[in-house]
Amino acid sequence: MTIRIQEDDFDLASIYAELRAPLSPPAASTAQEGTLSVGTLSAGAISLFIGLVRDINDDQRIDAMTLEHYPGMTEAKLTAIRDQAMRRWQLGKAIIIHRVGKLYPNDQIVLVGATSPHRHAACDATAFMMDYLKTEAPFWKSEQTTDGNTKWVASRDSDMTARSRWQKT
Amino acid sequence: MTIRIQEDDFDLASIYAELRAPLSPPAASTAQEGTLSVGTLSAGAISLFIGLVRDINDDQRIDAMTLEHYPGMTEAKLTAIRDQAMRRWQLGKAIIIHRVGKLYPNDQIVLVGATSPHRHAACDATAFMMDYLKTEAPFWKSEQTTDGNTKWVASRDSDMTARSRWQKT
Amino acid sequence: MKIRYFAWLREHIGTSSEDIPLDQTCRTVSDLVAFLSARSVGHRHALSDMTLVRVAVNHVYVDIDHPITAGDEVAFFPPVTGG
Amino acid sequence: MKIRYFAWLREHIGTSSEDIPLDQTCRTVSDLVAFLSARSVGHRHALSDMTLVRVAVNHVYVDIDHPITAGDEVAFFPPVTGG
Repeated sequence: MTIRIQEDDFDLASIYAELRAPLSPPAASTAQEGTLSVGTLSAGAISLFIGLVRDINDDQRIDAMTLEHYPGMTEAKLTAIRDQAMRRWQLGKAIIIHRVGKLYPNDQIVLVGATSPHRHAACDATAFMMDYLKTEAPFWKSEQTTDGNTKWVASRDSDMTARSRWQKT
Repeated sequence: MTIRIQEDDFDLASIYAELRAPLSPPAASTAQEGTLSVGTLSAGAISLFIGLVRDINDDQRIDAMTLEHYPGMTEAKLTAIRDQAMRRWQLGKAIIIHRVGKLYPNDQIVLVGATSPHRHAACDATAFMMDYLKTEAPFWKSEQTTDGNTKWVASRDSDMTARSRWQKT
Repeated sequence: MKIRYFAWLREHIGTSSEDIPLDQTCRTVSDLVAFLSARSVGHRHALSDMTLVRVAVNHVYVDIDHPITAGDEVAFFPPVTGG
Repeated sequence: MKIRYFAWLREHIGTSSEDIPLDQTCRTVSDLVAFLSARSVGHRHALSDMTLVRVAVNHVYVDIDHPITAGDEVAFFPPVTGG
């Protein structure tokens, strides 16, 4: 259950319990061969990022938002982003959960999490997955403002800039 | 309750509920004056880092570890680190919890969390607080290995290097 | 060929998906955009400025000169805004 | 003056804290280290290589040439290893 796209809310405590649970020995030995750390089953470091619906965007109060996505491509993209992170850092587990449908201020939208023996790997992988999700995963937000209008959220150049920092030179 | 040093375990779900709860209006208006975002009460972005006791360190299996600290200075240092993060990034809330006493593999040792309207601020502030905690907060670990020995954990140069990346030039 | 539209492109065109027989002259995404733009005012409006539109063929992002074949699923949508 | 020791310094010296009258010759941390090193073999051993030791005066990290006064709390400990 490493990629989830769902209308339902998610529960941080149960996701954290999944991430924190020690790797089973076969998974651990696949993770790092040839060192004694083959047996490292405890994560050491867990990084989590949660995105919530903000009550204000571009100086307008938001009543609700609707998240549309491209079924099929969304799963493929999120899986590819997670796989990239798993290859780039030494991770135990990595998870991406994204909600779709109608959401309200302070609702949870997205959760990204990673575990690793090393804290910087866990934190960097989490930021990496968020930056790629923001620029590549086919989700679109429309916002309903308190004055009764509905508008599609514009993409931000800052998200493209954020993604570019991960490109290796 | 933004800095806690405790022997007891902590509960991620209740800490997350605290971080996720919208700021009360006075706190929000103090946070950012002069813009409509004065009213932004919902966090938008929440970053969390949790450190667990690893079952292996320096290629040795760990049975247990004991965390000693310097009461008084620890609180002062953690408060200063959190204050630095609050000044440097636009954060809603920030929290540091660190356990002391005897801990076992997969036990929670430390939690650092930050909320912000912007995801990079939340993630960077979390990494910043961890890097400074690792190099400045007066905690010391002694590890009990499975062969019955107890030894003080050595500090790592990599932690000093990690901290130096936050120094502004 | 299956064509899919999302977000404001879907709203302008008035449908989220359409099955069309691939015209022989349509060899690239660019050809397909010209072909689809002739179908209705909504299509023409939605596809008038392709710098605002992203294209995926079979769930993979492609450029405007990417080749297409009859069995492809081609999707048009604005830059993504999830997360 | 209150002196505090942590981690392996505490173990070598055999106490976590001691109250000592400040010797008039002790004007800096460096003077204090010399003074304390004369108290026991454990003290001398613990304080023999100050590159391995961090010093805090009144909860603030200081260098070896930092001035000290009678009311100070001076702590000696290894580089920290929390988190």
